[in-house]
Amino acid sequence: MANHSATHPKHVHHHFVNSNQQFESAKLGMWVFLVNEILFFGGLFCAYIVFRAWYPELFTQAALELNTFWGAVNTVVLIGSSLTVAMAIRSAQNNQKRGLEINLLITILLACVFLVIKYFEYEHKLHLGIAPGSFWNPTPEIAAVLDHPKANIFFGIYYMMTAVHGLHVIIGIALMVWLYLRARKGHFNSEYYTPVEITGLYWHLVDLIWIFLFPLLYLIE
Amino acid sequence: MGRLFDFMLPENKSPLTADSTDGLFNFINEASLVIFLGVVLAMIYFAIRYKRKSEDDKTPVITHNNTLEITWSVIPLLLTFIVFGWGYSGWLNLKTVPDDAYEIHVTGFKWNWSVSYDNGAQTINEIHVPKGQPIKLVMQSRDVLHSFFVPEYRVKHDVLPNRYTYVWFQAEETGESQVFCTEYCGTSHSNMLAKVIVHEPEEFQAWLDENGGGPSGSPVEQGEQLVSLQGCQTCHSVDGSELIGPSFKGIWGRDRNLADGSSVTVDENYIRESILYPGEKIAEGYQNVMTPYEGRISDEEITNIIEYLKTID
Amino acid sequence: MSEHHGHHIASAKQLWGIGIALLILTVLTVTVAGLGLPSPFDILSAMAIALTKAFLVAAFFMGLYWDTKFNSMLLIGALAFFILMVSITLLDTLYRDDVVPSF
Amino acid sequence: MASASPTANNAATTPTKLKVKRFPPAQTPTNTYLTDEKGVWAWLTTVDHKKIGLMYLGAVAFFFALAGFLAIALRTELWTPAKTFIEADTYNQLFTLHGAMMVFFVLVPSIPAALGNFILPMQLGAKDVAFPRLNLASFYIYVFGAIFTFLSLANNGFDTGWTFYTPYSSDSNSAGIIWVTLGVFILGFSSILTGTNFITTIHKLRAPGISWDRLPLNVWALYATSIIQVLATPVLAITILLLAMENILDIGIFDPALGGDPVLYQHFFWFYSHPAVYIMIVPGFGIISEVITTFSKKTIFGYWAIALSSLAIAFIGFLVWGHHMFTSGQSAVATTIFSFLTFLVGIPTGIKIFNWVATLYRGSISMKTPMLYVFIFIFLFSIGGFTGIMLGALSVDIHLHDTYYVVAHFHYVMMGGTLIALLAGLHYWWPKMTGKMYNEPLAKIAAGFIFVGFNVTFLPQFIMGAQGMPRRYYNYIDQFTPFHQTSTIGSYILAVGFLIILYYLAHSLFKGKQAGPNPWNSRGLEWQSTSPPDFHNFSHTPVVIHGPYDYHQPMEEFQLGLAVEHGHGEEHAAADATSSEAVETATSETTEA
Repeated sequence: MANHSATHPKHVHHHFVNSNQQFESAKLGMWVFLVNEILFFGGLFCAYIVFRAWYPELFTQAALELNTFWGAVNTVVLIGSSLTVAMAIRSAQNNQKRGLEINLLITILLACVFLVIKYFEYEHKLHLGIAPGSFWNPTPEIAAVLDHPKANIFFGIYYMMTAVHGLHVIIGIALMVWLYLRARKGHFNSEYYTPVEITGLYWHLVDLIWIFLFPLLYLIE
Repeated sequence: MGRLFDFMLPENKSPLTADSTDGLFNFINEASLVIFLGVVLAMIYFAIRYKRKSEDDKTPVITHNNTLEITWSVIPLLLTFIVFGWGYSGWLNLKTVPDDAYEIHVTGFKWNWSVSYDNGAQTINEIHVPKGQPIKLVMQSRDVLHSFFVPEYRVKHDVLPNRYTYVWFQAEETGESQVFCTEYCGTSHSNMLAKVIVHEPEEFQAWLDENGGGPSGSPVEQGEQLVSLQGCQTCHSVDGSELIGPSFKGIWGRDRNLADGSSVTVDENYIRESILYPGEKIAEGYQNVMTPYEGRISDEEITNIIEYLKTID
Repeated sequence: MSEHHGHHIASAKQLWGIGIALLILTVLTVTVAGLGLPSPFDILSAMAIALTKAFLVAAFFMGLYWDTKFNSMLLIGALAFFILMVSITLLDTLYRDDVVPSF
Repeated sequence: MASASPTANNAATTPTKLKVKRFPPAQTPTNTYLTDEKGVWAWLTTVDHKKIGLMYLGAVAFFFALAGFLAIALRTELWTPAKTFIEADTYNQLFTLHGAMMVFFVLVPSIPAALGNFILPMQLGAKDVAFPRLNLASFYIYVFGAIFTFLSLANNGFDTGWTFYTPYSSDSNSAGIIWVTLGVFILGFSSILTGTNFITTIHKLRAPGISWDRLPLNVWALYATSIIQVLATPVLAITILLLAMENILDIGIFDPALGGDPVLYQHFFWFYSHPAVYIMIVPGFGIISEVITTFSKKTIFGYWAIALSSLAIAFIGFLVWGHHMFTSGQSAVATTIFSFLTFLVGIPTGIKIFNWVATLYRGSISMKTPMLYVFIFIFLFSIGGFTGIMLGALSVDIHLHDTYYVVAHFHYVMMGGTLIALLAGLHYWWPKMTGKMYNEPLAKIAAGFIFVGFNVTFLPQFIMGAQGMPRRYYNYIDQFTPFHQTSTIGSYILAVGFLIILYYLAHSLFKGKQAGPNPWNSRGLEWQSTSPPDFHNFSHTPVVIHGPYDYHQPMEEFQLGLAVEHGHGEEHAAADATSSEAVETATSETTEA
């Protein structure tokens, strides 16, 4: 009945037979979770597609209120953060503790930049009265350009999509900070870097979602 | 027709819309009964025939039988194709309104059916129709989803706030048929009932002519008719009994306590506001459930209703 | 499938290459959008570029290219069910006003 | 036949020789998961899948009792056509709560999270699920979801029906609706995490020799269920989130007054909620397959037909949601296609029933309580299935939609199906979970009460539904009185049945006879451990060389395990499913020896 013999490394939980089985299980589990994330955002994309098919002119009109430049900057920021996460995993695989820490820090920084830009975008829109739902109260100038009876719905969808995505970014930042703290304590090495790997997967998905959000929301002209 | 499962269905009063449904209903029941009895009897027979004799019983190794698998996949599949085709043709018939159908407008709102005819006649919770003629009901909701259901005609359709939906039927005998709301719509959902009243064609014409043009008479009389036609009495009694909203009896000129602790005198402006924007001043002890009448009622009509309310002591 | 400690380690060069490719594609999609292509092509080009970017991220950043096939199947399966959801919903929303179909 | 030293013939898949030996389970275990760690705190913080399963079972039983009590109150109110003892608003809240609790707190987690949690790792010969801590987290998420739902009761409650149709729900002034949507949102994550956990466990934690064609059908069923949970539940989550935003912020996607579309809400809702009925029923199919083979002492008839039909149901189940919307105003094209696809779900379901009945043929049938429930299941679920065909037929559904016919149909499927299967599984695995036997005669009497009570309750509902009685009615017209009263009497009989079960199960915990490791002489792997099982399920790493229903093979050959101790790094590759071939070779030599 002895369950932990000498060859059972410390990071391997008792119900796994070895490190590799644990790693593969964790990765598979994360992928299954990502399936669920895709369908979660899928609901929002579905609402987007249905309303866009109904009111194509509304989407063209409303997209003009979104700033393509800052949207593109944010895309670049997220792609950059994806790259640094991939580099972080690489560092862990190569036992480069310092590289892992630095890459995680840059990722956190880029994620924060993304949120700051998003904040200013929101701020600007709220200032113009382009607010979600019952706070919808566009200024006369905006109302003149955006004279579509269902403009509120476009921005309802816009706010839902970006806010839910933003929430994922915030969760991602929290996870990265946790990884960074563990990395500093030297928890990760080439034998064991499962948390870095699966958090990376999550982060790439957040990036993937934005890769689609950007053209769908900002690039309709 | 005297089929085995006819006892389950209500009387068929609109054969043009109901016959196909009833036929299919019986067919599915009969076919199901045969298969069901087969399965259950086989199961019981096996249980008795192959009862365990001892713990050491040996059983044969029968892993599968492709012929059997295919048989009991394909036969049900073919049966369901029949059912699909039959159901589809019946449903097509329900969707295809005959060209000569007489149109009546029906509006569902919490918790009444308001009916209006081409000559301006209006009724509440009563749909008068002539016998032997196809009738098309064009339906719409004023607030939430409702659903219009006449079991004896086998017709049903949801009633939506943002678009028109319709049903059609043709009653072949005079009399009354029950209408239900079948989409949950709040407190009095189960009281959102109406009747279809079928007349001889001449009788119907006479009724229509008599009621054309909407409310008439003195302001008080018109107000009374409006209160009735708008279904106000579903929630507001005129005899003082407690319903969903406060009673109309003896309210005029009295003080009323509001839910927010303040109080107000019941006068013209309060009544007007309560009709147009009922959520503004809620009477103490009641919920904010009334649908706003803004844009649905004219000033003159409000005035008439106020005149009528003054008379209820 | 799963050999011991056979995890693929991507080279830094590879990762930077993908990153730069993604950057270029982003610039490209903005440029193409600026061209103002006629109706179906604007959305098609934007989606084609987005899908390419998504493929690069999934295959190389997420390591599906080196990973077991099953994980790729999961991703494709998720997308398939999403497409299913959208297309069946559109069968309703796009055809509300149409006449009854007949065979 | 105590040990064997096979030689691997395929060096690529098997790095070393596998030594197996027989581990017959002890009659009376000395150290079990129940005695391993004690005290309330140890239970609440345990990551043991068995204890978590039992905690789920307790919670599910509690909510079932509560929602069942509400059902009795509702039936009592319907004794008379007008008010019997509660107000209309109360009635509306109660039926909503009954539906929401039964669906989200009872049926969805009942078999997978309670019985599945306990049994799945044992059937795989694993020590636990892949992510034990996540498993515990999902239990607490479930509890939090429930707490939120109850908080809604303190905030004016909610009366929308469990379907939360807009705009009724989004216009509702009651704060309760926001709490309950939050509750359901949270609950969804519990379901998703359980599904994620099970999929990973089934893929990665199978004992040596459990190839896909030796997977117990219960595991196949749970696998199909988990796939649906992962694919469908997130859509519920986003729908519920949008609904909450609609209610709080008026974002307008679903509310026609703001330009939105209420039918779109129904699409979103049923995209989850139709597959969700398969989340509820498919695990039941798994239990039926296990029980029917054990009590017929016979190989399952059509293993692959049953296994694959679960997956087929899971898949087709995603294509038919619109049959809840035939009268809603969805387009004619969609309606036609949905009706057609709906019938296709009926076929794999029918295949299962025929295969089960065929399994009985020339078996050695013992009518113990679990088997009795299987018979009841096949009887009731068939009725549920056939009435489902009725509701899939377009013209007939127009007449029957939203009437008591639908109510009766889904009670036949959900209660007559899922719940009866749960009872079958509970009685079947009770000796394994507790080590004790329950009172068999009393159990049969209770089953009789439940069978009779159930039919008396719900058969009249088919008739009054077809006659036109709409669902969710507080008042009804007089002609339906006899049906309603019969139904109410039936519900009391049903309640008595459940009280008897409660009594003898509680009694067995304290005074029950020791069950022994394998009271039913099953070949299932979970029965080759002690009752109750060891903390790690088995005292060894099980090695499987036969299918789970190979009753023609001697019992000894189902009790094999690795002869070496747990925990030797390289040798563990054997636990990967990939090396099963090697094990098979090994044991065929064993049997010849």
